[in-house]
This record gives sequence, C-alpha cells and structure tokens, in this order.
Amino acid sequence: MSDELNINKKRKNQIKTKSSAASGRGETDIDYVRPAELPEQDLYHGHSFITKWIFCQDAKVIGVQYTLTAVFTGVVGLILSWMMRMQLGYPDLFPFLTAETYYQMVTMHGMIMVVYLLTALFLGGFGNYLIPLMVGARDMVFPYVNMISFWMFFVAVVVLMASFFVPGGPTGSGWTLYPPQAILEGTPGSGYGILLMLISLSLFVIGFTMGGLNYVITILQARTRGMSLMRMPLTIWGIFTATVLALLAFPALLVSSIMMTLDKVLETSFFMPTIIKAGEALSYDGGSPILFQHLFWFFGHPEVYIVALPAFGIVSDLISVHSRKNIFGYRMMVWAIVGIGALSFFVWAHHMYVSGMSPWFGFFFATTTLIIAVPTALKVYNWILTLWRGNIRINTVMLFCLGFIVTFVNGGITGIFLGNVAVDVPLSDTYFVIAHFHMVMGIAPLMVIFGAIYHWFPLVTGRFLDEKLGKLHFWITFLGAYSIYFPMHYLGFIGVPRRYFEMYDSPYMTSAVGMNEFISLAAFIVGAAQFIFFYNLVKSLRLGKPAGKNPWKANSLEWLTPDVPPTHGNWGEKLPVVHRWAYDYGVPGAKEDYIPQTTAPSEVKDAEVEKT
Amino acid sequence: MFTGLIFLAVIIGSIVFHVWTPWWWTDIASNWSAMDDTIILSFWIGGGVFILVCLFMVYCIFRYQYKEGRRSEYKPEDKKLEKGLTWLTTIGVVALLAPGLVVWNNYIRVPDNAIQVEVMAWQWGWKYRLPGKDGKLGASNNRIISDDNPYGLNIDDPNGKDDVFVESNELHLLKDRPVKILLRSIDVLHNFYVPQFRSKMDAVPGTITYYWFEPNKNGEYEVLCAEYCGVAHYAMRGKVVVEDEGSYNKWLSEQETFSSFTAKNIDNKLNKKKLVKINNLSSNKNSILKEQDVR
Amino acid sequence: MAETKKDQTSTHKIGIYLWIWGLLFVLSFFSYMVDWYNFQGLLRWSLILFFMFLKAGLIMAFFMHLFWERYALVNVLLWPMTAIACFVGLMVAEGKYTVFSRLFYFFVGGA
Amino acid sequence: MSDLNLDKLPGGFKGMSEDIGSDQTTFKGVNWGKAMMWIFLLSDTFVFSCFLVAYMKVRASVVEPWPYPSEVFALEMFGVPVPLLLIAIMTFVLITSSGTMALAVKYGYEKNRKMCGWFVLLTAIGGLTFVGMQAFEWSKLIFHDGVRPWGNPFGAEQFGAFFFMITGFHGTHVSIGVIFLFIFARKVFRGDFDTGRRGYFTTMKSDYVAIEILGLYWHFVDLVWVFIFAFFYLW
Repeated sequence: MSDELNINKKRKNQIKTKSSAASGRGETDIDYVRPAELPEQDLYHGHSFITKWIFCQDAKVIGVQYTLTAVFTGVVGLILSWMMRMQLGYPDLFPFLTAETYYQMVTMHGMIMVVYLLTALFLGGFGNYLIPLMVGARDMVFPYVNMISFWMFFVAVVVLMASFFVPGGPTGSGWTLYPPQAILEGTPGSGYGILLMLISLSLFVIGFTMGGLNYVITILQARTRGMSLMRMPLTIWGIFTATVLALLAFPALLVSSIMMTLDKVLETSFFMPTIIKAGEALSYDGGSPILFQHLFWFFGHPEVYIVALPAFGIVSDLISVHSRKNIFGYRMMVWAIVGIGALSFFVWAHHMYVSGMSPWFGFFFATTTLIIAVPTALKVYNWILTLWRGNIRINTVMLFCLGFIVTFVNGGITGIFLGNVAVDVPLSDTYFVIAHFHMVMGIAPLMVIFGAIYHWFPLVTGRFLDEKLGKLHFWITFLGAYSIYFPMHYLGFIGVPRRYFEMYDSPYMTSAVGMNEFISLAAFIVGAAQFIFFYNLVKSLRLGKPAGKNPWKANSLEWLTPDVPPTHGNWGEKLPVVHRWAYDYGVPGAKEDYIPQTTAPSEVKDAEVEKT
Repeated sequence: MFTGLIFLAVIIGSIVFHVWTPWWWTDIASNWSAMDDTIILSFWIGGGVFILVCLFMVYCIFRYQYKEGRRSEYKPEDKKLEKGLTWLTTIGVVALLAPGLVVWNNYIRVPDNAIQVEVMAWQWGWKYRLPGKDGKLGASNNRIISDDNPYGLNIDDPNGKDDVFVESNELHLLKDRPVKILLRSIDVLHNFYVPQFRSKMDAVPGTITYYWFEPNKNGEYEVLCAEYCGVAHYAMRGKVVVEDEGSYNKWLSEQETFSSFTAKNIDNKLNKKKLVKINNLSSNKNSILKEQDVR
Repeated sequence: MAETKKDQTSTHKIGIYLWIWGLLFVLSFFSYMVDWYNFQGLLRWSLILFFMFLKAGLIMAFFMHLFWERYALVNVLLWPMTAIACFVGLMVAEGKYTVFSRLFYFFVGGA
Repeated sequence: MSDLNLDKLPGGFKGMSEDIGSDQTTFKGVNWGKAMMWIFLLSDTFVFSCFLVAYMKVRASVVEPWPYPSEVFALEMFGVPVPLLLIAIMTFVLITSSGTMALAVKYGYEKNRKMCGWFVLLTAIGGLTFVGMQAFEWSKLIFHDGVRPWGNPFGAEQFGAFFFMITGFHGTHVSIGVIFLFIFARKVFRGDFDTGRRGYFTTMKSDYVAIEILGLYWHFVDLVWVFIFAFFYLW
C-alpha cells in the first residue's frame, strides 16, 4: 500500500511543480488536477421523436434499447427452457414435443441465452448506459456508430427469430453447431435454419464490433479529468476487458460462420471429410471437423469470460456500495480481471478433451485452465473480505450479490473438475457439464444482472423497485435455481449424457426419473417467478417510491449527475473532476461514511485517505 | 438474521445432499478407478473451499449486518493476507492438477498387450471390427465403402484379410485384458461411451481416434452415444458384453471375417440384396423415426 | 473533435517514405525470387517468413507510423499477437497429428 | 486548452507506464478516430489470422496433394509460362498504392489540400487496378482452369475454396477501401477538411486526420496481402 501511496505522492509533487511553473499556482494546492487535454465533445441532439427515441444517438437510450431487446430474447429462451423441461420431466405427456422440436429448442435456448441475452445485455445494455456515466464522458465517442450497432443487433435478433418460421424450423444442431451434423440431413433445421443462424451470428458480430470499438475507445480516450485507469470502478474494468475479449474472439466465430455457410451453400469441404449417407458418399472430401471446434472454442472460451467479467466487475461495485466498505484489494481485482481475460485465449481446447484432437494438448490446456483458477479464486476471496467488517445492508441488491457468491463458487469449483483433463473424461458430455455451466455462467451472471437492475433502476427511472416483491423474486429465483442445478451434477455422476431426448429405461438411469421430475417442477416455478420481476418493473416505473439523488449513497460518478435521471450530455454545464477512487467508504475522520469521487481533498481535510 | 439462516441452510443442505444422495456413480467396471479417485480428491479440496467461503460469508452476514452509525473498517489492501491466499490457492490447484495429469498420461498411452477393436459409428448405430489372428487391423477408408466392402477395407492390405466383422450393435470383450478402442465414423461426430468404463472419446469422420481401458467385471453394459449426432442421438445405443475366455472365443468364432465375407459375396449374388438392406442406413433411420411417430 | 496540439507534427521528410517504398519493392522482388529459383524445404520456409515479417514490419513501423507512436499504443497492438502465435503453433501440431492419423489408418494399416 | 505537449512527455517504457497511469487518455495525442481504427484493425487481424490458421491446418492435414501454386498461377508470356507473374504485378501495384497513400497522409498532416487530394486519387486508382487484376485472375481460374470452390483439376479440393474465400475477403476489403478513397478524394478537393464541413450522416466535423485513418486502413490491406502472398502463393 505504502509504495503506491509514495508513487502517487511523487507524481502529485511532480505535477504540482510542473503546474506551478506553468500557471503560477501555489505549492499547497492539494486539489490540483491536470487541465483537460481534449475539447468538449460535439454532440448531435435529436429533435424529433424518431431521432430522440428510435434512431437515437444517446448511449443511455441505446443501452435501454439493448436491454429491452435482450430481455425479450431472454423471455423466448426462458419459454424454450420450460418446454425442454416438460419433455425431460414428463417424457410421454406432451405429444407436440418430438425429438426434432426438442433439439431445436435446446439449440435456440443455448444460443439465445449465451449470445443474444447475456452478451448483449452486459455489454450492449449495461456497457452503453454505464460507461460514459462512470468515466465521466458526455456520451460514447462515436454516437452514430453506436446507434448503428444497436440496429445491427436488432436485425440479428429478427433474423434469428425468423428461423422459427422457415420451412424445417430453426437449427437443432446444439448451440455449438458442430459440423458435419449441423449441415447434414438427420439434424433438424439443417436447411434454412442453420443458414439463418449463421447469418444472424455474423450480423451480431459486425454490430457488436461497432459497439465494442466505442466502449473501448470511450474508456481509453474519453475519461474525465482526474479519472485514471486505476480510479475506475471495477464495473468499467470488467466491461472493458470483456469488450476487448469480444473484439478479439468474435472474429473466430465470424470466420467459422463464413466457412460453414460456404460448406452448406457451395459444398466446399472446410469442415467436411468423406461422408457416407444412405450408403452413398457425399461430394465432400478431406475437411477437418475438429478445425471447426478449435475455431469455435477459440471464440467460445473467451465468450464465457465476456459474460463473466462484467458480472465480476458489477458485483464488486454492488457489494462495496451496499456493505458500505471499500472493495478489498482493488489492484488485485483489476489484475485478476485483466489476467483472466488474457489467459482466456490460451485455454480454449479444454472444451475438447474428448474430441479426438491431438492427445498431447490435454497437458497444455489442463495446466493453463487450472492457472486461471488462481485469479478467479482471489476475486472470490476479495468479495467476501469486502463483506468482512463492513456494514452490510441486507436489501434486494445485496441478496442477489450473496446469491451470486454462492452460485459462482459452486459453479467455479465444478469448473475445476471439468478443467482437470482426467476428471473431465468421465464427466464431459454428461449432465454434470450442464449443471456446471448453468450454475457458473447462467445463474451467477443472472444474479448480478438482477442485482444490477435493482441497483441502477433508480438512476434510470428515478424510482425504486419494490423491495418486498424484489425479495420474493430473489428467494424463489435463488433457492429454485440452486435446487435445479445442484442436484443435476449428480445426474452427471450417474453418467446420464446430455442432449438426450429421453432416457428409455437404462437400468442405472431409472433413478434419474424422479430427480428429473423434481428439477422440472423447480424450473417451472423459477421461470414463473421472473414474471414477478417484470410486474415489479412495470409497476415501479409509475408507482415506485421516488429515489432522488444518489439514493444508495454511492461514490461513483453515475450517481453525481446534475439531473436524475441523467439527460443527454450527462453532465450539464461542466464535466466532473475526479479526485479519488470510487471506494472511499467508511474513511476514518470523514463526516459521512462515503466520499464521492468528485469531492476534492480540501473538502474532507480530516479524512485519513490511504488510496487516491 | 433470516437471510443468514437461509444461506446457512443452503450450505448444510448441500452437504447433507452430497453425503446421503442416492444418486451416485454407477459401479466402475474398468481399470480407471484413478479417475474416480481424482474426482473424490477434487470433492475434498473443492468442497472444502466452497464450505469455508460460504460459511465465512454467512458469518459476515450475521456479524456485520447494517447498524445505523457504525463505520466499516477502512483497509483498502492487506498485502500479507493476499499473498498468503494466493499461495494457498496455488498449492490447492497444484494438488488437483498433478494427479490429473498423471492419470491423463496413462489414458493416452496404450499398453502393448491391448487388443485393437475398431468401433465404427454411423447415424445411428454401432458396428465393430476386430483384428484376426495377426492381431492387426487392415487399412480402411470411408471412400471405398460399398455393399461388397461394408467397412471400406483396402483390398490390397494383407492385414485386413482376416479382420473380423461384427455387424451388430453388440460387442464382446475379454475380461482383464486391455482394449484399445479405435473410433471411426462414417458420417458425423459420435462418442463411444459406457458409463461403467468411465472413459470416452469422440469418433470423428475423416480421422481415427482412440482410447483404452481394461474391463474387469463380467456383465452386460449399455453403450451410449455421448456426442450429439442428429435427431436420433438419444436412440443410438449399443451393448458391450464382458466375459471370460471360453464364451468370448465361442462368440468370436461365430463372426464373419473379411475373406469369408467376400468369398460368400461372390458365391452367392442373391445374398447381396439382403446386404443392401442391412447397409442401407436411410431405411434404418426411417424406422427409428417411425418408431418415434408411433409413440 | 479530439484535436490535440500538432506543434510536434508527425510530418516527416518525404525521403523516408520513398526509401521504405523502394525497400518494399526490393523485398517483394526477393521473395518472388524465392519462388523463381525454386528453393525448397527449410531454406524456402525461412526465406519466405523472413521477407514476410520484414515487409510487414516496415509497413507497420513506417507507413502506419507505429515507429513514431508512443509505447502504450504499440504494446496494446502487439501483445494480442501472442494469442495468435499460440493458436498457429497448436494448429500446426494438430495438422501434423491429423495427417499422421489419416495416413496411418487409411493407407498404411496394420494398427 | 491543454497542457499536453507530447515532446515533453517521457518516451519508451517509462512513458508507457506514465501514460497508463494518467487520467483522461491512455494513448496520448491519439485522435479518437485513429485509436478506433487501430483497435478495429487489431480485430480484423484476428479475422484474417483465423482464415489463415484454418487454411494452414487444412492444408497440413489433407492427404491429397496440394496444387502447386507457382504452376497454377503461372501466366503464358510469349509462349513461356512465367510463374506467379500476375501475382507479382498485383503485389507491386498494391505496394505502389500503399506508397502513394503514405504520401497522401504526409500531405494531409501538412494540410496541403491539392497534393493530398491527388495522392488519394492516385491510391484509389491503384486499388481499382488491383481489384481489376484480381477479377481477371479469378475469371482465368474459373473459366480457363476449371477451379471451383468445391473442386479443381489439380488436387486437394480445399485449394479452390480457400483461394476464393481468402482472396475474396481481402478483395472485399480492397473494394471498400477504394470506395472510401474516391469519396475522400472528393471531400479533400472540395475542401471539407479545411472548412470543417459536417458529415452528412454523422454530423461531425471533418478533419484531415480522416486521411490518416483511411491511410491506416489502406496500409493494413497491403499488410494482409503480404501474408496472403507468402502463405498462399509462395508456400
């Protein structure tokens, strides 16, 4: 701690002497912040309804648009999951659920939840809304491109949803889209369905790249005075690293989509070896199916962290604010986020231990994968150490954070099982995997999303969400989801393979029937509980308790705008000037138990601040 | 109070469920008990971390609940604590990784006395090929699969002449003798998986993959396809029978060899029609689909 | 928009561009010669890669001005290449393994 | 307006750590648009790398012989087949256009409207020539040699597929670049960058830095060609 302090002091002294030479300021000016490097941003203010609310260039509106679109796809994904659970829990009850529809639902559920809900919501939704506010910018650096980005995403969603209505239905190849089966007869939706999926993914990648460039450049180049990287809230660090990952990982998805489209349409043989169908050889020859898996997971593993890192960042902020305590080990947290992000490009083939790739890769990827466990574990320690000796408000937001910690630790530990190559052999492609990734990148990030919505709803709308409904929503969701996925691991131990439409009566699997029924029941309840949340949103929009300025007594910039909810341009006349990190809670000597980032040192003279 | 108690109940419930669960792995029937051991080790270390972290969290909820006017401790960093935790985690990770790598090393190195068995996967079923007396499988290529040559064997390869064809879903294996499973697929990805043997690997069209195990319990086991392979994936079952030498040899002698197959094929052209039916995969697929519609 | 002081002006003498330009022609000519003289094996590979990286380096450094940029930008751009290097390396190994399996099981036989 | 004077900031790694530790901007003195183009190019590098990695992996693992590029891409000159002749000319054209672009950027810095405009126009013409030659090469391969994405008379069928896909993707980049070069040539001549005229779509003020950004893109296209040339034609 002390050495950093010294560096800071040294730098301050340097700056002070420099500035005193330049502008004749006094030596004693402890509030000095370097003057602005950049002129004020030039903004386009919409005048008509269309330019204000539809083709809007305000990042906050775009963020809300992203959120609503993503939540809409999420509801579709939720309904699909209900139908899957109907089949799994009560196999012969619903005649409209055939194997084809089941596999189509599995595929669409997976793709929607991972890409169109979680990625779009965290980066497109929270990213757009929070980045300019939290770094003290007036807007994203390229508002026009940002607007196009959303509409690209919208078109991608439309194309995706269109695949439900084409002949043959949506693709049923599993969300991993492994060729050869994805584009061959024998898989549902191997005609139009898979094509629309690939087109939709390509559009998503293009749209996302536009948005992603905005997020990265805004964070790197458009921070306000005094906002150094090491003063940024961890939310921004999480979103920033995830965006960088996305910009570098989505290309692999784009390339594999293009190549598979060509395999389908032009009958090239990138991924297609000699294939005998109905006793006859198809025209393909010499391609490599494993290559697709490498490309897909070179995208797919960073994708996991694209979802996880913003959740890590956001939850750190929520925990800190609501336990009224500085985040423990801020620098460690930042390094952990960056380190996890960097390492995530070197671990992709741990999804492929039993794929038939070169067996020697197992050693490399098991080692790199378990190395990632170290920074991840440190983040967990730091979250609970932030709670320790805090002053914890047990409200809905905090409940969701606690729920996140439990589910994330649980899912993270089963991840160590699967990352450890020899342990993965019996468990891969079983329900253990399903349980693991739903726990760690399904439920855990969703907990954060809910917590974040409860936390920032007062900022976006000026009203609180209903606490009672919120707590009800939390308990049903958390306990229900936990009782879905915790027992599910044990199905994997039995050896129940994933993506089975039904089990028949394999002798050792009969015991799974009862559990499947229980899991299905829990899933119906958890799904239904989400409508409490939607009701709460709609109700509170009009009738919620007015929140006023900075209702949580938080430090970070987004709460310090002159207008609540913030208007276009965010800051009114003058940009804020930042004097400290976002976590000065409970500083000894200060009057209040929080010191906002814009408070100058001279205003809190007695505070014994350690980190600046 | 209430919150802390429920979280405590979740943790205790998890432990109770784990200890008394009726859902546990099916009895092992191969040499890979080392995999089970590494899983148990992971459970001890991982489960320990889970319990400690969550209990600490619950303690914090109880102890540091919001009180008006109380200040939280101001301590941005604690170098010593963070360093200690890093080392502790690293040790835990190494303790998990090292045995895993050792087991994997055994998994990819096949013992010399292993019997080769080719598993040929297709949409949606299994066929097998065993080496003849020479103990070697002949070269094969999907390109030359035909009615006369259902396994696509290279006619010029002497190793293939005495290869044994098992054109059914049922495979017999010798007890206590390692087998090297050579996986081959003629259409899409499949995965030859018997839960009791713990081991699995994808069958990839266009290349051959392998793994090995040593069955050590007599009995019949169900084969499951563990890599999604199309609409009848769930119906792609097979059977493995592990038995002693006597009955194994009897079964083996009942199977056809490549040379006897070709000879018979030339002798009896009538037979060809029947073979077409067996090999006509689409008819098989339709029957599966039909079965589904009936249901 | 974001205009900073241009008093340091990144403008350089025209000579440096012409010089690099000429160098690129020469290097392209050399790499073309590798094919013309039909070098094979390791020599071909090392020459191809050598000229390729040299040309790429010149374009990046001088035409794209990376040589004059501050280290923050340069490092941000170059470090991600390690991920690609790792990907390339592993895929070369994977390609070798695949071709070995194919030749062995499909043509040699006797496994 | 600013106390930022790049000449006074320390360089090297010391400067880097100071830049990263500072407020407001991390890339000191780098325009937003330029930074965006750099990060975009980084992302695009990954796209092309994935294409090339896929190509290498497939080429390394096919058992059929790979067509010999210097024969496939040979051109009859006076009755003698000259290997890679067209490709060599294309390479020279693209490098030439890269050079003219570099000069355009230089004159853009100096706000020399005329010279800048002419060099941008010259670059556009170079790019157009390149695209034209590529069209010629494609049609020769398709109509004369019978190369198709799904097969060819020379050997492994992925040859055609990768050739059309990778050069096609590169050609698309070149074409987009040519379109923008023409648009920007017009903008330069019209004096948009001198008057700071606002863009039709973005409503943002024009500035000569746009030429530098376009230059980055164009050099990148050239850079990719260096790799394609090495891996596709020379291997």
